[in-house]
This record gives sequence, structure tokens and C-alpha cells, in this order.
Amino acid sequence: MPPRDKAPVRAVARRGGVAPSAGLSREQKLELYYWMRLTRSLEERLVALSGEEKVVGELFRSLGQEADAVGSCFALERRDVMSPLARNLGAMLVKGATPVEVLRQYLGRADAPSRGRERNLRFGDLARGFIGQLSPLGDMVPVMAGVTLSFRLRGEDRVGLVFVGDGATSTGAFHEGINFAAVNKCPLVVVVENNGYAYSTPTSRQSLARQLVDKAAGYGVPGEQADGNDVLAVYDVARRAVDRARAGEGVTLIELLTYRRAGHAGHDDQSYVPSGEIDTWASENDPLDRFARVLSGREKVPAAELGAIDQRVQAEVEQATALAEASPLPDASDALSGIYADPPG
Amino acid sequence: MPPRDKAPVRAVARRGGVAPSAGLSREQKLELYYWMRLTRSLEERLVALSGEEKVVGELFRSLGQEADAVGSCFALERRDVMSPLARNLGAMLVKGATPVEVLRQYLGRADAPSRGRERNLRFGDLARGFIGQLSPLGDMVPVMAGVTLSFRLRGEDRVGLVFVGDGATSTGAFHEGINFAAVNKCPLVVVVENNGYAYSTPTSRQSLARQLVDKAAGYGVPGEQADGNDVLAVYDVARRAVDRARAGEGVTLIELLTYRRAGHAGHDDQSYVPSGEIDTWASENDPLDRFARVLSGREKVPAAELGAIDQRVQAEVEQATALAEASPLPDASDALSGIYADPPG
Amino acid sequence: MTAISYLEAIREAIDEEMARDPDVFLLGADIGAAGGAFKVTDGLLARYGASRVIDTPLSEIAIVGAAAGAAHMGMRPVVELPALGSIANASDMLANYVATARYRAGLSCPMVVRGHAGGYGGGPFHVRSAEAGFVHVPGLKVVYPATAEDAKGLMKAAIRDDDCVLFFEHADLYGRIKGVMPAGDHVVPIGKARVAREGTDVSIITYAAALWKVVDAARELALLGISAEVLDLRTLAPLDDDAIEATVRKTHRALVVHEDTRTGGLAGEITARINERCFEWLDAPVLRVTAHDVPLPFARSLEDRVLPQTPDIVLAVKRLVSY
Amino acid sequence: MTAISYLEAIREAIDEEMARDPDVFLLGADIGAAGGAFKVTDGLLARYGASRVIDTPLSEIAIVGAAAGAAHMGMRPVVELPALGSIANASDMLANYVATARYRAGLSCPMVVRGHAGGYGGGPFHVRSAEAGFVHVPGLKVVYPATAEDAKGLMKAAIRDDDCVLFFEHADLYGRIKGVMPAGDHVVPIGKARVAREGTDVSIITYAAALWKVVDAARELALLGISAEVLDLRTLAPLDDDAIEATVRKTHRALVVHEDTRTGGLAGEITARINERCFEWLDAPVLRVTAHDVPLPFARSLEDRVLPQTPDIVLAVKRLVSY
Ligand SMILES: Cc1ncc(C[n+]2csc(CCOP(=O)(O)OP(=O)(O)O)c2C)c(N)n1
Ligand SMILES: Cc1ncc(C[n+]2csc(CCOP(=O)(O)OP(=O)(O)O)c2C)c(N)n1
Ligand SMILES: [Mg+2]
Ligand SMILES: [Mg+2]
Repeated sequence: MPPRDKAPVRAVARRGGVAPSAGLSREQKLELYYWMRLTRSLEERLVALSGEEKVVGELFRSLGQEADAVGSCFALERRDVMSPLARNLGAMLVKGATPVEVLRQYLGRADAPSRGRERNLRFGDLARGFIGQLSPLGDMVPVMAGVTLSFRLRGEDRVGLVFVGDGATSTGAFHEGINFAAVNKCPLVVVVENNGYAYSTPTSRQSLARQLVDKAAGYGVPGEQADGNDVLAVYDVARRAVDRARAGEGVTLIELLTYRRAGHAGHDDQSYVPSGEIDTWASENDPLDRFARVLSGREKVPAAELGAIDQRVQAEVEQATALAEASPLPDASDALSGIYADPPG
Repeated sequence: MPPRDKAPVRAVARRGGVAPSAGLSREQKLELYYWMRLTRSLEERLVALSGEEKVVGELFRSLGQEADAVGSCFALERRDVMSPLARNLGAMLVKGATPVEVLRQYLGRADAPSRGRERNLRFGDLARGFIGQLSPLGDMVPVMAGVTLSFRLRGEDRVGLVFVGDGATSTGAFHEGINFAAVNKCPLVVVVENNGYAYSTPTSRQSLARQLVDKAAGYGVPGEQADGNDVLAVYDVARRAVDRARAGEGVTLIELLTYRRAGHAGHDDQSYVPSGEIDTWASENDPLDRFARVLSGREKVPAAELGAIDQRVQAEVEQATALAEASPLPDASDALSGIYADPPG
Repeated sequence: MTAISYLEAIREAIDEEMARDPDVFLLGADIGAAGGAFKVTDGLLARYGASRVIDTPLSEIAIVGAAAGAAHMGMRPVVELPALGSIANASDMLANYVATARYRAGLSCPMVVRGHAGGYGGGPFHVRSAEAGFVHVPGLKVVYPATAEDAKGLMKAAIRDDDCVLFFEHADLYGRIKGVMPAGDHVVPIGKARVAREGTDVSIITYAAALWKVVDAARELALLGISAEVLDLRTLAPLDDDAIEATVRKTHRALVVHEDTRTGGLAGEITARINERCFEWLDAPVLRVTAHDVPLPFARSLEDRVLPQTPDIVLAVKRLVSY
Repeated sequence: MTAISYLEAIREAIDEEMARDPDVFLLGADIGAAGGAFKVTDGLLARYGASRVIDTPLSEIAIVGAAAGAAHMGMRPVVELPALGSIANASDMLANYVATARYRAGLSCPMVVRGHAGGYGGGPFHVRSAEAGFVHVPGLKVVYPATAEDAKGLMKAAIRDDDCVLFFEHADLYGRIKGVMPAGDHVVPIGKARVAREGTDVSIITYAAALWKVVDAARELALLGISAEVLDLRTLAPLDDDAIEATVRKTHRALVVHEDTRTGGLAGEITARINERCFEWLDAPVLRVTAHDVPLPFARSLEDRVLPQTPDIVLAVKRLVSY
């Protein structure tokens, strides 16, 4: 049961020759698996820490959406810049965010990247090429239009990728930002992560469009849609868009179809979700299960090898947790500085 | 030479049976002619008054765009509500605005509808079903979504029509407003008046869309395009959209292709316009000339009859000018009241 | 009679007004099935149906603009914005369109825009104080209740008001503050402050959650023999000049306290009004205890440092009385 | 040396900075071929080309957001907004994103957002004063020059500043006010007020076009034997507390004048600061002469009534000195 049954997933990989993922090595595919597993395990640890009341603020889960975040960012180079959503943990990990940073953020520690000034995944690092999101949804689309405009103006061989939720496509910022980027031929990939809901609002109440990718024509940019729970399909569509951006062809709008299984945030009882919907997605369309099947089947990866990755991930999460829990809490003395580059008199 | 040669005008009237305008009587067609002529003559008078430095503030011309404003509003009933742009004088006249009101506004008189508080065509009257625009472009789309939402909620048999410029389609307000109206099945017709420019910005730099009507699919609403300088084609497309809205089928996006011949406003030297472009439109595609030819040709209206209309219009403009010029200037004592319904203590 | 919370008081007010007037309806993202970001509108969809509790796309410009349009036609929309930090998206619609509509075009906008503004632990956006910016806009009214009783009474007044009222709610008060509602049709007039505590030595003028810090400070000060009068403004636009003047003329010393940042916050305006109307009565400068001029950080230790706290208020009053 | 206008001074500053620093570029609707709504950027497209003078779609959110993004990457965008009334569309981007970026995420935003704010005969939108709302936002800087010299010098400082500077221009000053530019690299530091006229009896603190009304008033007052010192703030955020304090301690009387509306306007903040820092020096209350709290009407007779005029200033000073 896809989130919007009137919007069948087009098999984009089949259009136009060989899929980029066909060129991925066995190691690269196992790396994809690693990032997806790390995403899931790290979040599971956060759930546990949240149960122990150690997480400060709300926890946003990407359960069931790991493939779209990981697969699309895998198409980027280190010099490229990406802007994630609250649920794009996997994208940030691929771009170099570390588990201990994530844990320190969620535990609100002094040595977290934002030093306790911001919550959850709201942090970034230009050196590694990711910019943290902020609460007002849609705002990062214009900002990333500007980031990538600078790439074009300076003749740098870099591209940008920005995630937007299905909900955020209804914001003025999204509209103005993608249009601005399109007109200015900015090397920007706009990924609409359609996970079926914006808090309690199903995508069908967010837009009457048959599919959100139909918005592409209104901006005069190519639009592609992919099964967001198929990590290779995601990589393929993202890679093509990244290549186009790198070649000076401007913006692509990608819609990735996935499903938000764990609700909006901790407090959300999801009573508005039709019964059975979540279970069906969990049992029939889990991106990790699906990819594990592909790996053990088509790619003939022995179970033990996948198991070893799982164990490595577990160990990394363990180690990061220990570090983060030992981290100090922010000190009040840090609260008042750093608003301006040059503090005014 | 249409404003965007990659966007050929689809002959919408030919799609799907008989055009609504086929049902217009000879009198109704002459009425269309009357409104277009009145628009033009009234503006010509304003140009003259402006030359005499009697107009306060800038003059916005609709020269060459009279058909789209008049034709689309002719599809409305008196109980319907319309929101015009600075260049939609014809639309306001059809909805009941009078020449003397318009003149008093432009001359900044005390008995102008806005009593000197606002400029030019920024006035309205709910009783006659038009709401004046305001400076921030795009804002009237959400407002008209709300006006028409009230029609639906109260079960009233009324529809709304809102004009947006090609430039204003780039605003967040336009995007959020039309999407909101679509999702809520508001009985609203959104008319994009594509006159080729937003101040100095050609439509091709406003959007990469092949045609602005391509935005419709992104909102899941029907989109239609028409030759905005063919008043009957405009009426047809507007009438179909109005009928759909009245039948509970929600929003339609209409793109009317026309051309802004007299520049943005008085101060605009249009040096950015390719040479010859304006002349070509004036000589080959003047909406009044075109309609006069249709009337004298196909409709066999004698020249004298059209001439009589022209004379009637001239007399009305004359009379209105005399009245407006005799109107008093605003009195400072009116400046400070009427901000709240119930002035706070 | 049982006490209900600040949150329940707001819901009760909306509920009563919806029952009373069929033109009242609710507009906002996730207010229906989900009952709103903080469950303020919980249960109202079930009671009034989807044509009076309208879930919208995630579009603050459109929500506020559409409310204005419906209001022009005589309806009385009550808009929820998810966090009034996001009200910034609707600034143009509120300040340029709604606020000027009556003056400029004779269009009335009987509408309420509500949502949580203050709160703790939300970080730089969720709890950004936005009230001062809107108090500066002629044509808007702004209320910000501190008690459950006022939350109810002001909401009812706001819904009945023929102009646009911004109704700020403080997330930390939602569950923490309770009150017993007066019987009957409990309407608190817009534009009237309330003396929350009588006193003679100093006037502390405040609003919203800061009131409770001020009340704590006043108790502490009483132990030190300092009698503080506490004025809860309740309405921020229009300000109740008479009440401000009355308390300052009584005590000759004034402190203004708010959780909004200092520069350009409402305390400046209030200081100017006191100075204009009561200069000769003042025995000391008007002091301000406010948030520091920084974005509000998320971690509690940082946030506590940025926001004004009870000891800061006590200290400022001591300075004032010993001036 | 010949005098150039306020408008030409702004253009000259932008031109010099573009020539000096290849990272400086311009962004805005109609700034290229058309040279901007008031021709401030006229000729710069021809000189620097379309990759440094970028015409954009009609999208204030995107223009300001994109400027921030490019600024993060080390460029120095100078944004023109058509009328700073429309800056309201970018409120969220400025107040929530840009202002917090450094504090929250270590991202710098070396950018200028400029456009005409004040002006006469524009009606409720074109000349809506927006400065006070932004002065209230920690993380932004705000300048508003009154003279051609300051227009140039502050623009150069703004472009070189490593934070976001909102540069307000007054349309009526564009052509009316002229000045001879100091030779060389004329940079006026942000955060420093200027004594526009020395005096001893009263301090008139003001900014932007109101300065010229104040200067006229000071001349009239001189004829009456009243010596007014005039302080032109120039920068509104951060305010020059030292300069304000110095003039008030000198004259013991202060009047604040601005064309922005009264409630929540900057005069309240300045009054509070004077009251906090100079209470003992004050011989009279700080008075305010401001626009009335209404949207600005279009017709000149109405507008003149709403805005503060020279006689209002003279009258207020007379009240102050006879207090
Ligand atoms: C402009 C704005 N409006 C409202 C909110 C409140 N809000 C936070 S998350 C959310 C839902 C977002 O849905 P979507 O964009 O689909 O992302 P998802 O949560 O599904 O990843 C809402 C409404 C916000 N953060 N910003
Ligand atoms: C939000 C906003 N931004 C900028 C402006 C300044 N402005 C006034 S008219 C105009 C051009 C509008 O073009 P378009 O929408 O195509 O309408 P047209 O003038 O062609 O009828 C601009 C940029 C404005 N009024 N509102
Ligand atoms: Mg979603
Ligand atoms: Mg146009």
C-alpha cells in the first residue's frame, strides 16, 4: 500500500539506459547497507535513551525512511553541500556526521556541535558539506539556492542537495526557493521526501496534485519519482540529478515515496493513521529488509558478512553512547556570546 | 510575436464542444466592446490628466490588455467577488466601479472610495463584488481563497475570481493561496495575466516553465490557457472555469496571454524591451481593433453603431472628469480615525 | 467547581463561542484529527465537524490570508499557528494586509490568530517572542494571558472582537496554571490590565509567564518587608495606560518584566509611557528585567541564563527601593 | 569637488565595493536592466555584468534566503528589496534564519539588505517603517542614514561587515539631499551616532528623514534663543549608548523624533535607555514626536497630518525647556 495509491511509482531506473547503481561496486553496496543499519541502530539507541529520559526534547524517527536519505546522499561528493530534515539522520551520517555528535545533540551536551543551543539534528558543518535545518520548514530551499548559486558564480564544481517534506512543499519558501534556483540555473537537487504525512496531515490533504513530482513542470525543471524504500533506485535517481547539476543543467525535482512509520515525534499517538497501514509498510516494505534481501540474493553476500556489519554498527553506537553520556552539560556562561562576528560595543 | 514564443496559444475554445461565447447575444457582445472602449478611453483621459500633473502618484496602464480583464469578469455574476490588479481597470468597470470613482482615486480626492488613503485602483466594494488589491503582490490569492471558502462553508452560490500577474506567480503568497484553495475546493478562478513582463523582468526570467499554466498540475487543478487579446476566447475560458467553480469542482488556473504595451508605470522608459516588440503588438494584436473587426465582420455590426458606443463612452468620461475635478481634496481631519471598529480607549 | 488548566480554559472558550455563533470556525494545520500541536483544539472536530474545524496545508501565509478573506465576508475564523515563531511567515499578511484593511479599504477582519509563543526548552524558534513586533503595528490587537481565567475570558473577547486579535499562549502555562472559571458568560475585556497583587512600595508591570516569576519575587520581597504591587497587562495592544499610571502614581517606582528580549521589547514602550505620564511621580528610574538580547538557546541551563528569573526581579526591586 | 545626491552616494559605495571585492554581488528584482525601482543600481549591470548584478524573480523570501546561502559560502551579497514594506515577506528568513545563524549554527551571513523604507506620497505599504521590528531582533544590524555622506560611508561599512546589515533608505532623500564625499576610502563605522548640531539646552535624538525636520526646528528654536543639540543616530542597531548618554548629560533634556509610528517605535527604547542611564541628569521627561499610530495614508494632506512635522518638534522642545 503506497502512501498515495493514485501515484504509482514509476520505474525511473528503467528509463534511459543503464542505472547508475549498476556501476556501484560490491563494497559500495555494502557501504549503503552500513549507513542504513547505522541510521536504524543509532535511532534505536536514541529511543532507549529517550525511555530513560536522557534525551532532551523530542525524538524524530526516520524508521522506514533510511533508504531515501542514505541513497540520495550517496550520490554526492564530499565537496558537495546537503541540507537535511529532522528525519534525515542517514543523510547526515553519509555526509560525515558522527554518531557521537548526534547523541550529544540529543542529550543536549556542551560538546555537541550546537553546544546546547539547538536541538536534535539541527547542526551542520560546512567543511563536511552539510548545513543543519531549522524549525521553519521550507526555508532551507532558498538558502540552498544561494549556496549553489555561489558554486555557479565562482565556477566551482560542486552541487547542492536539499530535502523537503511533503508538508513543506506547501510553504512559500519552497516555491520561491526552487523557482529562484531554477531560473538561476543553480546546481541544486531538490528531494521531496514524501512520507505520506506532515504531522497528522496526509499528503492528499496537502496537495491535490496526482503526485508531488507534477510540480516540476511548473518550475520548468526535470522531475523524477522513485521508490524511496529501494535504496538503489533512490541512488539512481539522485545520481542522475546530481550529474545534471554538475553538468550545468540546473535544478531537478525528485519525489521519493516512502512512509513515516514511527509518527511525527515521540508524543504522536498516530490515532489519525488508518489501522493496518503502518503494519503493512513494516512487514512488506521495510527498506533495510528489502536491501538485505537484495544483497543476500542477487549480490550473494553471505549472512555472516551482513551480520558483521550489524555488529560493527552496534559497537560504534555503543562506543558513541559511552562518550556522549560522559559529556558535560552546557555551562550557562556560554549562553550570551557569539551573536555577531564582531560584538558591537 | 507572442510574449513567449515557446508557449503557443492553445485554441481552448475548440476543445470540448461549443464555446460559451457562442451563446452571447449581440447586445452582450456590444457590451463587451463598450467595457473595453470605456477602459481605454478612461485611461487615455488619465494620461491626459497626468500630463497636466493632476494625477497624484503613478498611473498604471492596461493598454493592450483590456480584453483579458473585461472578458474574464464578464463571466461573473454580480454576487460573485473579484480581486483585480493595478492594471485591471476593465475588470473593475465590469464589476460596477464607476469612471468617476476611478478618476477621484487617481486625482486623490476626498470623495474617492478610499478617501485619499490609498492610491489608484486600490479600492473595492463588497456590495458590488470587488476587493481592491494592495501593494504586496500575491497577497490577494490567499485572501480570495478565504472569501470563496466562506461561500462554500455557507453554501452560497457564489464564486470568486482573482487576478495575478506573471511576476506575482513567483510569490509565496500565490503558491500557498492557490494550493490552499485547491485542497479546500474553494470556488475560485485564478487568472494569471501573463503580459510578458513584471516591471523589467520578462516572463522567461520569472519562470522556466514552458508556460505558466503548467503550474496547474502541481496544484492538481485544471489549467487552461487562452489568447488574452481575444475577448471572446477569454470569456469562454473564464466562463468554463466559473461554471466549474459554481458546480463545486473547485479551483481552475487560467493563463491569459497578453502584452503590456505602455510599460510598468509612468516613469518606465521600457529601454529593456526589444525594439519593435511593442509596435508589433500594437499594430497586429490590439484587442479593441481585433474585436471591432470581429463585430463589423462576422457579427455585421454597422460602423455607426460602434461609433455611437465610442461617443457614449466619450461623453461618460467627460462627465466623470468634470465631477472628479470638482471634488474636494481630502481633509487632514480624516487622517487619524477608522483603524479599529471600536476605537480602543 | 473544579479548576481547569490554562489550556483547557482556551479550549472551553473556543468551544463556547463555536456553540454560540455559527460563524466561528477554526483554521490551521493539524488542528482537527490531531487536535493541534498542543491539543488545544482536541475534541472540537468531533463536536463541530470538518466544515468548522478545518485542517489546512502547511501554509501560514495562506491560513492567515484566507482567515482575513472569510472574515471580510462576516465569518469569525480562529486560526492556530503551530508556534508563533512561524507567525513571521505571516508578517506581511498581518502587518500589511490585515492591519490596514479597515483603514485603507473599509474591510473588517474579525479574526483571531492564536498559538503558543513562549515556552521553555524549545530552542531559538519555538519560543521566539513575537509580541513586540505586532504591538508596533497599528490596526492589530494583541493579548497574552497569564492565568487560566484570563485565557478563557480574553479568548471569548477576542473571538467577539470586530478586529484581528493576536492571541499569544505560553506553552509552559498550558498545563501548569489552573483556575476556577467564573460562572456564566465569562468575557474579559480587551485593553484592561489587572492588579494581580496589591502593594505600596514598587509597581512591577508584566505579562504572560513572567507574571508567575514576578509573583514569586513579590512573595520573597514581602518577607523582606517590601510591598510590591503587580500589574498583569493581559492586553499588550492597546495598552491600559490608566492602569499603568494608577499603579505608578501609587508606588512611585516601576519595574517592567518580560521574557521577550530587551532591545525593542515592550518594556521600552512602557517605560516611555510612564515617563511621559508620571515623570513627576517617579522616585527612581523605571527599570527593566528582560531576556538578554540573544536568540533563545535550547538547553535548559543556557535558557535559564538568557531568560529573566525570580532572583533578577528581586534584585532589581531592591535597587529600586534603595534608590 | 562636486556634491552628489544621497542616491548617488549609495550607488558610489556599492560600485567602489564591487570594484574592490569580487565577492560582492547584487541580487534583486529589476536591479539590472531597469537599474532598480529608484535607479540606485543604474549602470552597474553594464559595468559588472549579469553574474554580479543578478535580476531575480519577484520572490523576497528566496532573494533573502539565497543571499544568506551565498553569504555562508563567503560571498557578500547586497540585496535590493523593492520597497522595504515588502521586507515583511522576508521577516521569517531574516528574524528566524539569518539573525540566528551564527549563534545557533556558526554560520556567518555577511550580507546587506537594502531598499527604500521611508518616503512621501507612497501610501500604506511603500513607506511603512519597518526598522523597529528588526532592531528588536538580536543578530541583525540596522542602519538608516540621513545624509549623503553617511549613506555612502555606512553602505561601505555594511558591505564589509561580517553580519547581516539592514540598510534603510528614505526615498524622499534620494534626490533632495546632497553632499560632498570625503576623499579616499570613506567608511562610516556602524554603531556610531553623529552630533549633527551642537547645542546646550535640549537634545533632539533622531534619524533618517526626520533629521532634516529636526534641523529646521533647531534653526527656528535658535531664533527663539533655545539651543538644541541634534544627534543623528545613523545606526539603529546597535544603538550608540555612549553618544545618547553624552548629549543627555550635557543638556538634561531629551526629545526623540522619528517618522515611524509611536507605539513600539524606537523612541520607546531610547527613552528607556536614557531613563536607565541618565535618570538623575533629567530635568524633564523624555518626550517623543513620532507618526501617529495609523497606517500611512496616501494623500499628502493626510500624510502630513500623520507624520511628525517641524512645528510639532518646535512645540515639544518648548514644552521641554519650560518644564
Ligand atoms: C513553516 C512551519 N510551519 C509549521 C511547522 C510545524 N511543523 C513542524 S514539523 C511539521 C510537519 C512536517 O511535515 P513534512 O514536511 O511532511 O516532514 P516530515 O515530518 O514528514 O518529515 C510541522 C507542521 C514548522 N516547523 N514550520
Ligand atoms: C511582494 C512584492 N514584491 C515587489 C513588488 C514591487 N512591484 C510592484 S509591481 C511589480 C511588477 C509586477 O509584475 P506582474 O505581477 O507581472 O504584474 P504586471 O505589472 O505585469 O501587471 C513589482 C515587482 C510588490 N508590489 N510586491
Ligand atoms: Mg512528511
Ligand atoms: Mg506582468
